[in-house]
Amino acid sequence: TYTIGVSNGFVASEWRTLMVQDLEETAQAIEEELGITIELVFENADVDVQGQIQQIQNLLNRGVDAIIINPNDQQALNLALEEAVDEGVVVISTDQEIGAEGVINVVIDQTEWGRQNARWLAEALGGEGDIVIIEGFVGHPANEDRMAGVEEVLAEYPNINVVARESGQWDQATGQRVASDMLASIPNIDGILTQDGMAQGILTALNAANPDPFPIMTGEAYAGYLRLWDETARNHPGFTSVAVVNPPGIASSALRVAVEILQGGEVDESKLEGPFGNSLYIDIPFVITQDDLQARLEEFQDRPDSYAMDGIITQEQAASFMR
Amino acid sequence: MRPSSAWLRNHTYLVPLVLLVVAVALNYYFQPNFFQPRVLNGNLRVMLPLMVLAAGQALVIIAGGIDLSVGAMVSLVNVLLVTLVTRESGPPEVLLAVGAALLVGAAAGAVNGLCVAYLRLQPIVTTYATSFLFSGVALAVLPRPGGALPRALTTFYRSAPLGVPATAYGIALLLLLWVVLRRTRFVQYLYAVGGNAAAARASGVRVAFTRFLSYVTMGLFAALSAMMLTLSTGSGNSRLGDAMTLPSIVAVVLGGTRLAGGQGGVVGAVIGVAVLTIIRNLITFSNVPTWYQTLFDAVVILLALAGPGIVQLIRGRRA
Amino acid sequence: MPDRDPPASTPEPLLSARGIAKRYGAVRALEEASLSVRAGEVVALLGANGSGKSTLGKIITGITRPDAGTLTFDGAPLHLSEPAQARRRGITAVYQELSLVPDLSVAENVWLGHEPVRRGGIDRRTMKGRTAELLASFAGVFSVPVEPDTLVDSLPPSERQLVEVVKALAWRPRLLVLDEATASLDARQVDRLFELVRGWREGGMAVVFVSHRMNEIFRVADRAVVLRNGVTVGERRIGEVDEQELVQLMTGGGAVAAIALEGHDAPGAAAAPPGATEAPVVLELRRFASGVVAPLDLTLRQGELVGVGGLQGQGQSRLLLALFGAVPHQGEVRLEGAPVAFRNPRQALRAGVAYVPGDRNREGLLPVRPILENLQLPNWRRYGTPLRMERARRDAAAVVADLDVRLASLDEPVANLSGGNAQKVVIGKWLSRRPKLLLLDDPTKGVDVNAKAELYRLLARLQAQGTTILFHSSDDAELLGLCQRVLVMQDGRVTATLEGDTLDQRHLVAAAMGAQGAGAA
Amino acid sequence: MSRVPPAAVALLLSVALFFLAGLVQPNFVNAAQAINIVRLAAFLGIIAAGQTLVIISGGEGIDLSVGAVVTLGAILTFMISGGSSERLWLALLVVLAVGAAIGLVNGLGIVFVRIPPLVMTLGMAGVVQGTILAVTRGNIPGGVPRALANLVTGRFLGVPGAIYLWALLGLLMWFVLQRTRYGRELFAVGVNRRTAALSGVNVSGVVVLTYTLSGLLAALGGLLLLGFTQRVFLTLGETYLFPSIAAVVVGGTVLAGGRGSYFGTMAGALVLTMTESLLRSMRIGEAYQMIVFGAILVVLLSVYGRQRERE
Ligand SMILES: Nc1ncnc2c1ncn2[C@@H]1O[C@H](COP(=O)(O)OP(=O)(O)OP(=O)(O)O)[C@@H](O)[C@H]1O
Ligand SMILES: Nc1ncnc2c1ncn2[C@@H]1O[C@H](COP(=O)(O)OP(=O)(O)OP(=O)(O)O)[C@@H](O)[C@H]1O
Ligand SMILES: [Mg+2]
Ligand SMILES: [Mg+2]
Repeated sequence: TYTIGVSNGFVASEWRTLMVQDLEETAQAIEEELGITIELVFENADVDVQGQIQQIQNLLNRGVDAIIINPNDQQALNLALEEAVDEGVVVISTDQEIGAEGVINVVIDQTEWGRQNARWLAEALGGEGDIVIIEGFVGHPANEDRMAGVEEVLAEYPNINVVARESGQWDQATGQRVASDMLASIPNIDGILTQDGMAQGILTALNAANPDPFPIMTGEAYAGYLRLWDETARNHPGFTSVAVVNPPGIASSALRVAVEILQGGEVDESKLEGPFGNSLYIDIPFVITQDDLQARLEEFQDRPDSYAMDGIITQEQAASFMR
Repeated sequence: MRPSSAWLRNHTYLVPLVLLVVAVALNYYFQPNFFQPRVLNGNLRVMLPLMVLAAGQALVIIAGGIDLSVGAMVSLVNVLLVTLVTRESGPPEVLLAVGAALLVGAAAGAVNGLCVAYLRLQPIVTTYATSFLFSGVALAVLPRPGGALPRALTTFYRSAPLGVPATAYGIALLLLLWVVLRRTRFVQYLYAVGGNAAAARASGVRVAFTRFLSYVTMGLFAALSAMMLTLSTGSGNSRLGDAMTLPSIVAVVLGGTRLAGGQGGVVGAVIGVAVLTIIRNLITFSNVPTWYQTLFDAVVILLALAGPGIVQLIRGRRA
Repeated sequence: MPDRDPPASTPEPLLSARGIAKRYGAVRALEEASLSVRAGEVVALLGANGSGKSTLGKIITGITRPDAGTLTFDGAPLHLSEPAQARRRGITAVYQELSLVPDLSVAENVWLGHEPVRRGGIDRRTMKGRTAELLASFAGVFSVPVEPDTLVDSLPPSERQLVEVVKALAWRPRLLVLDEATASLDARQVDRLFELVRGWREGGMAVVFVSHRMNEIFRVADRAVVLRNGVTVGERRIGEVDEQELVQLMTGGGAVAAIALEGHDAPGAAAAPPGATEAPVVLELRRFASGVVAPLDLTLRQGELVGVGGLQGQGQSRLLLALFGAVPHQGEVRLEGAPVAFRNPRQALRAGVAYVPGDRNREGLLPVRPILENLQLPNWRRYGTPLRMERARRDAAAVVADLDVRLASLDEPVANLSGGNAQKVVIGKWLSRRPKLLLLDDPTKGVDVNAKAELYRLLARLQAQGTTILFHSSDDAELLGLCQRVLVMQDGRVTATLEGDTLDQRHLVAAAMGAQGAGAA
Repeated sequence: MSRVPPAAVALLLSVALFFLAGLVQPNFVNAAQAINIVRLAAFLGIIAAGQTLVIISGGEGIDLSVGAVVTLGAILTFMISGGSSERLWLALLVVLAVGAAIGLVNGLGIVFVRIPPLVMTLGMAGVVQGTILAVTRGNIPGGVPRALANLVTGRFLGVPGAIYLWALLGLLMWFVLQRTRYGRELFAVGVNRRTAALSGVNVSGVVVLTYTLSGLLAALGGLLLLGFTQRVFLTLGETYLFPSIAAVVVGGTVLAGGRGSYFGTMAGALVLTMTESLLRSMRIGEAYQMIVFGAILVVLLSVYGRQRERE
């Protein structure tokens, strides 16, 4: 039997709640698949960095075998996590790559995520046009990684002009306000490049403003967005979008990797990538385009709007990361 | 009833102290290893930065103000520290950085003080406004999280010289500092200004200057808090301290300081932080279900805040 | 004609203020005020409400900066930008609670701004010791024990006033301004204060004394300076002037009705309907008690004006508050025969009881709100929803005209009114309700002679209309002049009821001081 | 002191700011943007309505639970109506009741248990947030009734419904503050509670009612906001919390209580929204936007947010 601690320092988002639910379900699945018992211990609260350090310490003091953490900060938790590693606890960071020694990251490649979005937009626009960018938290590593990918791609398309770039704080309401402002003060926007966490607000603003020409935009893989996209495309035949999945199940993938390691697996060094050389990149599960929109809509028709498209690796895939 | 003698008034932390004892007892019950040095050290490490910050907040609140920019100030000093110091820095650079940190903290506090004391702007909204100022500067100084401190420093923060956690010395120093400060005219005037500013002025107290100084002192405490926090995390982030603002105020109130000013103290604020921290331990060790943790946290804090009032209400009924 | 020249053949004054002017927006608080005080002299500063006495006092003590004029102190020009500077020069003042911090102890208040320091910190031991010494000069006249460690917040008004005095003394002043420092003191406390003042005068201290009580002026002052509308209009030696003349100076020769009180033929007394004992009973108390107020029985008849006297802080205010339902009480209350038990002022109000608090600024006014709102606060219920503002305004205007409140507009904040006019507003809000029972808690405190006279006339009119009045005053002359019956309280008990023959100064003082049987009914 | 009411100053300021923006950013000044800004300000203004009452009530009055209650209002509408316009009435009823109940608890805690408003309402925000999380687990089924979306975003004479609703609320608030007994007593309570009590005002009742109204108005704000965002999420209302306080103060309502108006708050919401939009259109970096916003806010406050020394 393994006791596995989960430290989540931010709860007020649908994505995080799905992440937690996935973990609960995955733990049961693993129990059934492998015939072992897993006791999950959750530390789930909105906390500052010190609060998350406290979460880590409390998990240690409860004697967990492994810690899955979605860190609030890229570096601030390193000392606390290294202490855990020193005590022989398996520590896996998910959703966010960190450089703490002995910690393994199980994440998707955010730079690649940004590239995919930007490439889609550039190509859909035929390589030219005025676009605006509404990004996430400026200074947040995930945002910075994504934007690095975006810039890399846009550099290849000299005829695409970025006429405005603003932060929507990864908040639907803020994104909606920012987009409303832009649409009212900037004429002739051809495309909007944005990220998950805001796209639905932005598309709502777009529908409300109803500009001419009606721009296309990158979106997010949430059920609510797909529905709005579908509706918008019906009213504005030129409208199209893309949804690159950022799976909340990434933490469950991390859980599977943790179980492999606890069962004696050793991570295959050659599979490690990333800025700190300690990341296992999980493939982006899928990308939704206009072509398969209808199929996906049907697939998720019972899900509430807040449902995020997901993907969790199998235990075999987790095992394939081991030596 | 309000205490009728000065002694009770000077010991407003007695009620929170009871709260702390109860909290510690509960924590020990759920977490038998609570008093192990390693566990205790870990807890104190988490508490210290907020304790320092709440101590400063207490001074401002006693003087009749409030500061919503403390978190942003901590962030600002934090990014400053990690830009001035690298993993390889020696003592001279570190000292320089400490000096610069105190200076910037005091300067940020002075901005607040100028606005509130001399321009007579309303503290809550003014410090909310300056928090944008400080956050913006912090973001400009360090656009991406990063930086590191010399290992020796972070190790020291986690060490336990003579078997007592380094942070325990820190808390002792903080309380000692308060004992010294409490004897000064400055702190005496904080109480007078917070209690009745017109009266203080008529008595020859320089009210605006006292208020101004209270914010400058807050800035210095924010800088100290940022130093502790940076020692704890070993890195910089332009939003690192943001989430500490509201807890610093809650801790002060939990510690028996009146938000209207003129009453309270630093001891209570320090106790308030300890109580807040222990409540989170309780959530872990009493196995509150995942989905109820936020609710539990809020309800317990609210009950702790309501405790004295409810006791009074019941006593008042009977009388 | 005002004579501005100081009496000849005098030594150099310690302080002299010449041509002082001060405006607050459109209000001219002071236009051309002059005042000089010599060491060892007590100068009374007289004037109607709003004539600028307090403003002049504040300028002398550095709280307010004048717009024009010169100050000299000790022969040298004096420029003050902060109270602290005045204090360092030896100029201090006693205000009505203006300078006390409720959450600090007596000792901390007394030494605020100049705490004794030892080794970088406040020397609390010395502070307390010296406070105790200073308090000793008032030993025996405190109604509750006052120790250096007592929180000021827990003290009744008169004790706070004494602490103010002690606080001023701690500065060892050379010039002391007493601005209505006696207003909340009882006779015994005033006596002690005057003893002390005489002592200080011997010691060479200069004193500026502001009071609206004429008898006090004659008891303690050497000289009187009179202000009218911000202008110094006269200066008299006390030995060479009578009350009539001073009042004439203050009012510019206008109404002098107020001093008619002395002769027991005040309007109130005169209007007393003969045979009032036959009038129906309005209020009946049986074993009524509340806090310090010991159980008492009392019967009030319609149209009666009954006084409540005694030393300050003997439970008079508490008695009135309890009758108004603002504090809990025990015992039986019957209003017009029906048993009532008010648990809050609202219930009392609805039953026809009204209350005028003693501390106008803290309990009677909404300073920043318009006069209209102050007058109508208890009455909005009558104007429906939506409020019929035109009617409310008309009614308020009627009250204002009735009481002769001097104001620019009903929409002006009540804070702009002078003390006397503000007091009229406090009473005025009850007028339109025609209360059955009116409770008054020292309503003439800090009110000038004219305003007092108007208040007395108002009370008489209410009486004539059938309102029963229970009237607490710290001014003995007022009680004796107005009331047919006076209850004297000591230590929460009614120790005497003065009526008919016993209703005189001698009996009142004796009863207040606790001489039993001085006129018990 | 000038006699110009703060509300007018703030309003003039926002108009001036708007045209000033034209100098910096020519395509910022057009009818579409003007309407857009008023519409964005409408939601802040609506959410700040209850806050205005609470701040006028004095006694350090402040309501930090409005953010959470706004979120709750939107979520309840979303879940109860399930996207059906017929059930919108039911949702409205429940939302108002729940909002009022939360405000009532705030009021009772503040008045009878004597918890300072700042911490009472902060704690309540946590309780509401925690309850939402515990009950929904982030999984919020439902929908936005078309009627609601039309009401808020639909245009009449080119002006979105939200603006009409806001104007209506403005009139209602004026009526409550100036033409009802409650409004008059609220100001009295804000200035001096003892005077008010001794003049027969039910002080506890007024204060409790004020917090109740604040909860109710915040919940209503959440319902209307849903018509705009057309989506619910757990942080929906949070971003409006501190701006709602700033709008009240910038509009000339004094935090010490007893003075202020809702027109002021409306103007304050306009100024704040305008400033934010303007900064955005100037395209300076995030960091500098924050710095400039903070500085402008300080300047705005010093125009008329100054407090007089306690007399
Ligand atoms: N701070 C102020 N702001 C505006 N007006 C003021 C201020 N202080 C005093 N005044 C006005 O100045 C005038 C003089 O006031 P002052 O207090 O000096 O009168 P006073 O003689 O002390 O009256 P009282 O007998 O009522 O105490 C009054 O009309 C008063 O309303
Ligand atoms: N800041 C101010 N603004 C406007 N008017 C003021 C101000 N300060 C004082 N006043 C007015 O000046 C007058 C005199 O003030 P003062 O403090 O002497 O009160 P007062 O009338 O003597 O009352 P009391 O003696 O009963 O306390 C009052 O009418 C008061 O309202
Ligand atoms: Mg005066
Ligand atoms: Mg007076």
